[in-house]
Amino acid sequence: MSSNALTESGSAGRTGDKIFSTAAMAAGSLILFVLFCVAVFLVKESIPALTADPADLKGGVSFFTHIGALIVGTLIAAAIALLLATPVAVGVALFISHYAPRRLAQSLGYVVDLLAAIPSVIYGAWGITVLAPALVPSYVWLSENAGWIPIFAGPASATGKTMLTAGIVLAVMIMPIITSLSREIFLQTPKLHEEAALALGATRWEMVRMAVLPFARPGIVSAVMLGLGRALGETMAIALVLSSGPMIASLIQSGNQTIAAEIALAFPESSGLQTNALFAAGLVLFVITLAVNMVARWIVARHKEFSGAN
Amino acid sequence: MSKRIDVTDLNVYYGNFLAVEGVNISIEPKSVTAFIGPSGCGKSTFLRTLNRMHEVIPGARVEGKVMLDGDNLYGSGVDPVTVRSHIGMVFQRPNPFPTMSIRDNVLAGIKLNNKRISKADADDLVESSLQGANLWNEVKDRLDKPGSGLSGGQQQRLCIARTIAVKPEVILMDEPCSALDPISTLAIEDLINELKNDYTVVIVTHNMQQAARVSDKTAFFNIAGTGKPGKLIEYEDTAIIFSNPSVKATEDYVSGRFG
Amino acid sequence: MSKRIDVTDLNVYYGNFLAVEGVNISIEPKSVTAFIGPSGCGKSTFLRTLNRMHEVIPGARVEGKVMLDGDNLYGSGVDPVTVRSHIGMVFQRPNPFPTMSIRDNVLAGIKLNNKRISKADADDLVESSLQGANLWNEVKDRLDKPGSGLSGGQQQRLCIARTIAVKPEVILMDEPCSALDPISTLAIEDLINELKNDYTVVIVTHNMQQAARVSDKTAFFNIAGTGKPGKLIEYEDTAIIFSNPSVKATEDYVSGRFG
Amino acid sequence: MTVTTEVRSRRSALTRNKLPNWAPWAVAAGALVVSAALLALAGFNVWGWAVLAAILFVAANWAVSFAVEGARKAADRFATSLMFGAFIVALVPLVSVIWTVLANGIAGFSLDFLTSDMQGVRGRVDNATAAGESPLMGGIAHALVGTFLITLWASIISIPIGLLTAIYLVEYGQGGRLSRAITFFVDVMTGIPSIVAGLFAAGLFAVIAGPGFKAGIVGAVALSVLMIPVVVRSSEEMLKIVPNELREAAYALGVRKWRTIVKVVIPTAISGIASGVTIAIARVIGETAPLIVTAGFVTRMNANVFSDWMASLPAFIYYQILNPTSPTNPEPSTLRAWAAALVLIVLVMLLNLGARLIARVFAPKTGR
Amino acid sequence: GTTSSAAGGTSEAAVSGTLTGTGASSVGAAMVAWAEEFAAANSGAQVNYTEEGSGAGRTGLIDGKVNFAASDAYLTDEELEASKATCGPDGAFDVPIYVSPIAVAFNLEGVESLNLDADTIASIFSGKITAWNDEAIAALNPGVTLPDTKITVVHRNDKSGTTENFTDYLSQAAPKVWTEEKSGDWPTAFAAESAKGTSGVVETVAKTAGAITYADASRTTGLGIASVKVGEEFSAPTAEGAAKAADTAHAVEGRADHDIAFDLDRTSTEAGVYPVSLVTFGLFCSSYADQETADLVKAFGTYITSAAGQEVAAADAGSSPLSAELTAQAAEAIATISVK
Ligand SMILES: Nc1ncnc2c1ncn2[C@@H]1O[C@H](COP(=O)(O)OP(=O)(O)OP(=O)(O)O)[C@@H](O)[C@H]1O
Ligand SMILES: Nc1ncnc2c1ncn2[C@@H]1O[C@H](COP(=O)(O)OP(=O)(O)OP(=O)(O)O)[C@@H](O)[C@H]1O
Ligand SMILES: [Mg+2]
Ligand SMILES: [Mg+2]
Ligand SMILES: O=P([O-])([O-])[O-]
Repeated sequence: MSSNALTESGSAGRTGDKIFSTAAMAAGSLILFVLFCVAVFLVKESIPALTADPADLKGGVSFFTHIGALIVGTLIAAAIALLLATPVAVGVALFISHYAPRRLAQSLGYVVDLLAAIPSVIYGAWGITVLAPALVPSYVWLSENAGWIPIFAGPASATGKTMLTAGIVLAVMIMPIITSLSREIFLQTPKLHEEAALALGATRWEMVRMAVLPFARPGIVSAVMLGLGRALGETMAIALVLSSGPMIASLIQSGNQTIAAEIALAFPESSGLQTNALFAAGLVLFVITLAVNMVARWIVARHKEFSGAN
Repeated sequence: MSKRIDVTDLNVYYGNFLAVEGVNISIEPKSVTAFIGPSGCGKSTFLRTLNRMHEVIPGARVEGKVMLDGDNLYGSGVDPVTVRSHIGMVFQRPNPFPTMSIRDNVLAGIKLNNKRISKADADDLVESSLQGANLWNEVKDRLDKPGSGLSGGQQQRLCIARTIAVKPEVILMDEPCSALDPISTLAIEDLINELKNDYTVVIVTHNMQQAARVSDKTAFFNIAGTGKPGKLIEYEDTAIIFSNPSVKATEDYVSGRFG
Repeated sequence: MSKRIDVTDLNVYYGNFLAVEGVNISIEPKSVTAFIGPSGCGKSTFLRTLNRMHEVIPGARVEGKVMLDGDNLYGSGVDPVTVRSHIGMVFQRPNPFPTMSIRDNVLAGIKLNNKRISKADADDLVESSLQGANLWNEVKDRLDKPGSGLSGGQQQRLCIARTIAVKPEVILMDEPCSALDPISTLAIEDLINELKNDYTVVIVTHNMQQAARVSDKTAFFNIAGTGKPGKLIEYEDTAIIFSNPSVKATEDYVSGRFG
Repeated sequence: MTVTTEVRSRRSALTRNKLPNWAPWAVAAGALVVSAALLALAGFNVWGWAVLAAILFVAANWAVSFAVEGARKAADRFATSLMFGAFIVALVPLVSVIWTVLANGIAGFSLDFLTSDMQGVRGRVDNATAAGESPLMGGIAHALVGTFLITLWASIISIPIGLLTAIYLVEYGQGGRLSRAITFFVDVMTGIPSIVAGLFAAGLFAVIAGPGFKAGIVGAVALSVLMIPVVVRSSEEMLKIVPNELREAAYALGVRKWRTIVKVVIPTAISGIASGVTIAIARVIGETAPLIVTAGFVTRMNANVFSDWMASLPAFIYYQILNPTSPTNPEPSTLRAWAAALVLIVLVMLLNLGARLIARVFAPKTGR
Repeated sequence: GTTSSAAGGTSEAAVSGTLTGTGASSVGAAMVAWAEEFAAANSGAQVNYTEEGSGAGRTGLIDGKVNFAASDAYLTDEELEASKATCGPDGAFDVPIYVSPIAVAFNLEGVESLNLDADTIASIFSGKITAWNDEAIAALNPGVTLPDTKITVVHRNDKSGTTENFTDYLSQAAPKVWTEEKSGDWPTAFAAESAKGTSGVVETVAKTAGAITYADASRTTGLGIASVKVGEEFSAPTAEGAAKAADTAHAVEGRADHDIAFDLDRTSTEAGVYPVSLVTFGLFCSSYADQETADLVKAFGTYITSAAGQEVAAADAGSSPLSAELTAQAAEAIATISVK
């Protein structure tokens, strides 16, 4: 059965498919390759710092001691950003897709997307000139009334340039990313399923919970992961807004620092081993992102059988 | 539990397109009413106005009155959610929730009102509903599997089970048996007969034998031509519609090759 | 144009679940074959293996042979696209393309493959295909409107028109008439009768009268119980299946209340 | 033929447990008054008032509805308030940022500003401006062209790669090892700090084109590293939710897989893909650090991305704020920075609009 | 732009080509003016400079990525050694191109200037003095009414040449109080409020009552400025004071003749010296691969260190012109640039 009517006519038209699938696979592989290159680049640049004598490094402590505080700072900033942005972003996306008057919804989506258009330098500048001063009274209030909670311990910063402020700025920056993707997915929820829920006598909110959210769940996770990536990797806004310093539990005092901001702040004036140490910090961030994503993927994968569309 | 429905001068629109015009009809409680008519004449559209599902479609709207035991469904201040929890619906295309297991699909409606239903009660309800929809035997071993891995007919029966599980006062069914084999169809028809003891049932069907078998009254809808609105042509006891209809169009339709 | 299909020892799986087991069947060219059987017995599943649509589902696979005029569909080097352009299919659930107008939906098979066709030819093809599916009159004034604004039955007929527009050699239809009213059903049955002059037609149907009316041969599938695979029980001339089947199960099924 | 029932005057069973339509308004008014009164005791301030009133409203609305309409309806109202609340919360920073940019930048905006570059603009020029001796000099033509070209090239690189990868993941990968690896590492890629992307691109081109090679294209490559994961992720999600039955419908017509993807799957998902691409572009168009190390920074126009240094809007904004042209009189620089930010925002706005238009042309049609 | 006949200083014919440089941000504004003037005088010549930071500048020159660099710190011995690969056997060398005083600037209502000595400044910046009406401050400022406002120290959060010079001053002039070594990073032990870049700290101080910082004097307009005790007198941050500090600096030992690397004398007691100053060095290779580049570098280097170039920087960027002596030394050093 080397050739028959079915194989003969097939071969010609197949090239299109071949080319396309090869291109698609090549594109995917290219990404892997680029990422591999980035990883090699980072490893190569960071080895001298990882193996260096602590005396030659910043503060005279080994790289790993130094990076610990930065890891904590990075995670705090990202956590604040995600905790603040995710509910609001999903809420906004739902508002636009299922709550706002139909005619308005398009323009509203547009308005929120605008937030994505603002360069991080401007977010930084806005953070210092508008947001931070505006938050000072609240921080004072928090330190006076909730100071027993470690994260609100006083004395509150006089400039307002604290981790909480930086986290809020980050939240504003990642919100449009999460909103935009979630909104598009919410809009694609099969009408059949929405109607099925409504016909059972579900209220709008129950319909959202029954049909829309389960359908969109993997998409929301992806959107949040995108936002998380941005939050982990953002440099300029944090560099400008955060009055950085040593690790501290209070979010309303100056202090803490993130890896990405540390790289951006120290890189220009660094040379030699110091530069290597910064690349090593970049590598650590890479690993953190890897770990965080692994956890998220794992959570999503657990529910695969019941995945949305098909 | 069962309620009567009175429709007065109902016009149904999709945007500017008048899909169904001037319907007046009274549906008795504890009865089965069948809607028949050619494809596209507005049976589904009209059926959906009876529990305010029509307005879910963008641009869709309704003029006229639909009274449920004397209360206008379209009265100001009426919450469509309340309406729909009184009047359940099975759709023409099966639509189980793909993210829920078969069991959860059946319980979807119940859990809305009764979050803390005991496991035993829930199990009973799942079983009885699936029995009612003649699906129990086929799925009893895989209640925790997603509903989307079922065959077309199984999905449809799952949707029926889901609807009867909430025990609405009126049940609307849009071609519930079109995807079903004769055995399931028989089961569903038995179910309808049973339901009629307590509920008001309205079904849309293309199968005239089915209409003749299960319904007490039959409404024939027709459409004059493309782009024209569908109209209710005749509404009578089923026996009369199939034996001695007063309108010529009805007679032509029911005496077609497929009686 | 028409081709014969010979199936040998076909097992069909969804992942590890054996859905259909050991089917042997020969389908004659220029004939209409009907598949009947209870819901969930694997009719749709088996039908989809005849044009390699089954493998589109992740994890789904097939063992055995399906020969189209002596060429194994599942032979190595066979391009499923070629198979599908020889063997067209209409699905159980209507699925018009939402991004396309009614006209483009009909022409989808041609346009999506970038075949060149003159405007006049295209117009003719659209009209003849829609005529064939008995939809022309209802949509001729709105050919440029999206296909999703049609009623359930209209959508199904649109899908039929789309399939016959590409003139495949074999046409598989999965319950093509389940959503249709008697008039459209009649038209589709007429169409099937016509198609049979040139093509091989296989239909799945729940309507035994329909099977009796349109098919030359009938295959009865059954399932022993839940979780068990579906099997081909009996395959014979339609007249024999409905009058004098050799297997008891067949007789029970076809002599059910719905003959 | 039918009997119409007489209209009875009793209250409809369907509206029995329902709050009248004016109820939320009454609750809102009450919340405003009560919170004003509460704040009057502790010292009045408008923000506090708004926040307190909003919280009171949401709570009271829920409570009233719970009492009259029951838990479900109350939950629905509560959710609705939260959705509206979320939107308003999102609007606050937006309005504030836009207002800040407008208030600070509008004065610096003029046609000249758009059409001239920064050649000849130096400390003494700004000193003269600050002293009121001359109007604001200099402009962003060079930076605008730079940003446009670099972003364009970044898009030319990222969109096909990103989209093809998403297609691979959804249509071809089928959970294989490669596709799982890609999915995973694309996520990791989203966390690469922009400066690292810049240094990587610079390092890459140092190997290809010799040390110190800076040009627009190097910047475009750096931005692509940041942009690709956003394109992949958003497109992937949008492709995933295209119903399989559409693919099957096309396959059954004997349509090749790639044509199915191009002509059925992508058009169905186009609106989401366009949104994703817009967000991806917006994500990188404001990047500063990676561009400085890859494309350099200049004060004059350069429209060739393949050679010579190139300015960009964010770098322009950054330097004008952080290193004013005249250290002694930073005001003109600040003004230029905010005006440039305004232009950048408008640019992305137009882009967004364009993407939406494209999406609308292809998007699924609804209605008759 | 305006042209200056002196641009391109040397007697040679006009040069052409593109020169690339990178490094310290302190010279950013001056560099814009220099590039303008240089291009105007030499049609066909142009200078590209990015403010990527001193470290990036030194690395860039060593790696051969740029033709020249600017750095707030001169090349270390290791860097000199490393530079030989790209810059020829004599390696790279340092030439002062930009001098500016670092002002101690504060925001205190009604107070425009204060007198402070090194110990007091160190105590303030290390957090030992926390209020403006502290005795130590009051003692140095008889007749000034000091409020009891809390002092908010604002330092740089980025690694910076300004910080390095400032901490160098504190560790040398007030070793008892300032126990940390000099460093481009603000010592963690004394962490307070921080902000990015000179604009960042200046902006933060301007917005915060009672705040104090250190910044290039050209950027502190509008803030209160401290005069620093030198010997028995108080010096304000002036151009002359900074230039004088550069003149009285100690040359780094063991460097080639043409390498004008020096350390400022932070403990100078000479009247008129302002020891809290910052010097930015231009870094050049001693030999370049081709004649055109060598000519270009020479011409540009000579120009920026010339009296005319220094005047331009003073007018446009508010820096302190180099003294005639340093200018002459610089010209000599740059003249040694050769082709490989
Ligand atoms: N979403 C919609 N938007 C616009 N028009 C619609 C929509 N749904 C249906 N229509 C049109 O309204 C008319 C009535 O449709 P309907 O679905 O009620 O028909 P039907 O009687 O249920 O037909 P079938 O038996 O085929 O299901 C048809 O002309 C149809 O094209
Ligand atoms: N995608 C799927 N994944 C797993 N199992 C499936 C899938 N689709 C169908 N099945 C199972 O395969 C069996 C045969 O299903 P199939 O759809 O072929 O039945 P059918 O005979 O067409 O029934 P109907 O008449 O109800 O359409 C059923 O048990 C069904 O649950
Ligand atoms: Mg219908
Ligand atoms: Mg089937
Ligand atoms: O000139 P700086 O290094 O202090 O920014």
